[in-house]
Amino acid sequence: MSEHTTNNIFIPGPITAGFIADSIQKHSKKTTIGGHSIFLGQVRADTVNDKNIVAIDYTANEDLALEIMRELREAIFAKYALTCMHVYHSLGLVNTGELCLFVFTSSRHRKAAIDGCEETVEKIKTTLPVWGRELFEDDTHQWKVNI
Amino acid sequence: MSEHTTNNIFIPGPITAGFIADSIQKHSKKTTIGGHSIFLGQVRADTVNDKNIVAIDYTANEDLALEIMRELREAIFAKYALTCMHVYHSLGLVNTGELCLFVFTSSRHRKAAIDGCEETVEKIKTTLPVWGRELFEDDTHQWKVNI
Amino acid sequence: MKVTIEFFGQLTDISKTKTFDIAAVTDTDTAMKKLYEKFPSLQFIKFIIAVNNTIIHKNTELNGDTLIALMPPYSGG
Amino acid sequence: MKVTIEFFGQLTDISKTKTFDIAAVTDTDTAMKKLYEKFPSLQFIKFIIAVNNTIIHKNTELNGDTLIALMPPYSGG
Repeated sequence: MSEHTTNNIFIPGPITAGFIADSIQKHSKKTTIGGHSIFLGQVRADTVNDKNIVAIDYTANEDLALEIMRELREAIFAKYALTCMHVYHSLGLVNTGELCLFVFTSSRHRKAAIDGCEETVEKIKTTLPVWGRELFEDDTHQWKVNI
Repeated sequence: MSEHTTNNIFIPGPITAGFIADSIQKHSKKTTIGGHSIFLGQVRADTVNDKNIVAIDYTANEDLALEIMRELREAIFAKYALTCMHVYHSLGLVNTGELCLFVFTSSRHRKAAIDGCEETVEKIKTTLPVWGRELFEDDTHQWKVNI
Repeated sequence: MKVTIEFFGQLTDISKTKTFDIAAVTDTDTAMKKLYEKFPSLQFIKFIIAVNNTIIHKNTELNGDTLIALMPPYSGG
Repeated sequence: MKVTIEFFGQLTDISKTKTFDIAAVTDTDTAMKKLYEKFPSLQFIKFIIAVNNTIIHKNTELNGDTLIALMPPYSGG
């Protein structure tokens, strides 16, 4: 069993700035940390065929996603000298301008945190079974495609 | 004159989690943004010859630093498709566990924000005339060296 | 033995349901054959299959109660 | 014409002062010669020079009031 336990990464609705501030504040006791890298995903108000996206409704295969996230965490800790890593992804409705993804890595020297954060974000986009249903103002929808 | 005006990047004392949360929150109206990348520098409690660092006292050649930051900002905006970029660096005392550097980039697609943030952090470390005086618990000091 | 199909993402636009129970079958190919009969439009959408939370890449034997997840390309973040 | 030297970082451990005015000189080499006479230990520390907020790499003429900044390797962040 690994020392890096997997918590539930999913939280209902948007990730708030206050939640992020609390996460940052919790690291002030960890005085071996020299650098933090944070990625935040925000829902864009894209326009498709003259219709504006107003929100994304996220669903996931939660059990499988948590299992894949556990493996991803192990791989990232094995590759980068991280002090800690936190990942949160929204489920349900997230309006445009709100945050849906929060990846937070910390390390003694900045490079591990920066590189570990970037790789984690890329892997989340491609390997986590999560889907975004993009809702338009007229109640129609399309399914988000990651590029 | 550029559209990207230079504000004073220097703030007295540590950068607080609340300040970071406010900065993030201000971007919720900018609905063309899809990703934010944030780097935070935190003061480590390093041990040197059995003495612990308890704080860093930062000073800068402020006028020159702001001029160099203005040029750096122009170069980063020319190279990466950023929506916005914010940089804050502490001056004066920052205790171990507190934050001394906050670099915040945002873009439509994540790659510009991530790469622009990383390059800005590297350039800040090497080109900004700022110095850290590392204070030990016995009131002696040494000058920080960036690696 | 119960076999439950779970639909994700745009597949739910076709299935109009989140889960669907099918009669006992002994392998995934047979399960998919039954599903295509029930939901012919599924054949037009790319997806991968997980059996009891393990992604499979070829026909797989089923034993006991089984959850078969059908997952189109991911779009998290 | 006033020439003011501004010390930064560990150079202040040697100068014991943040700024130091020197008598009018016409170029940076002459200014540095005067400074090394006053603060001999400066020669043991690596630093670069900025004249009125422009970093210089060779001897530079001075005209009018001048601020000469002596800057050891940076250690921000």
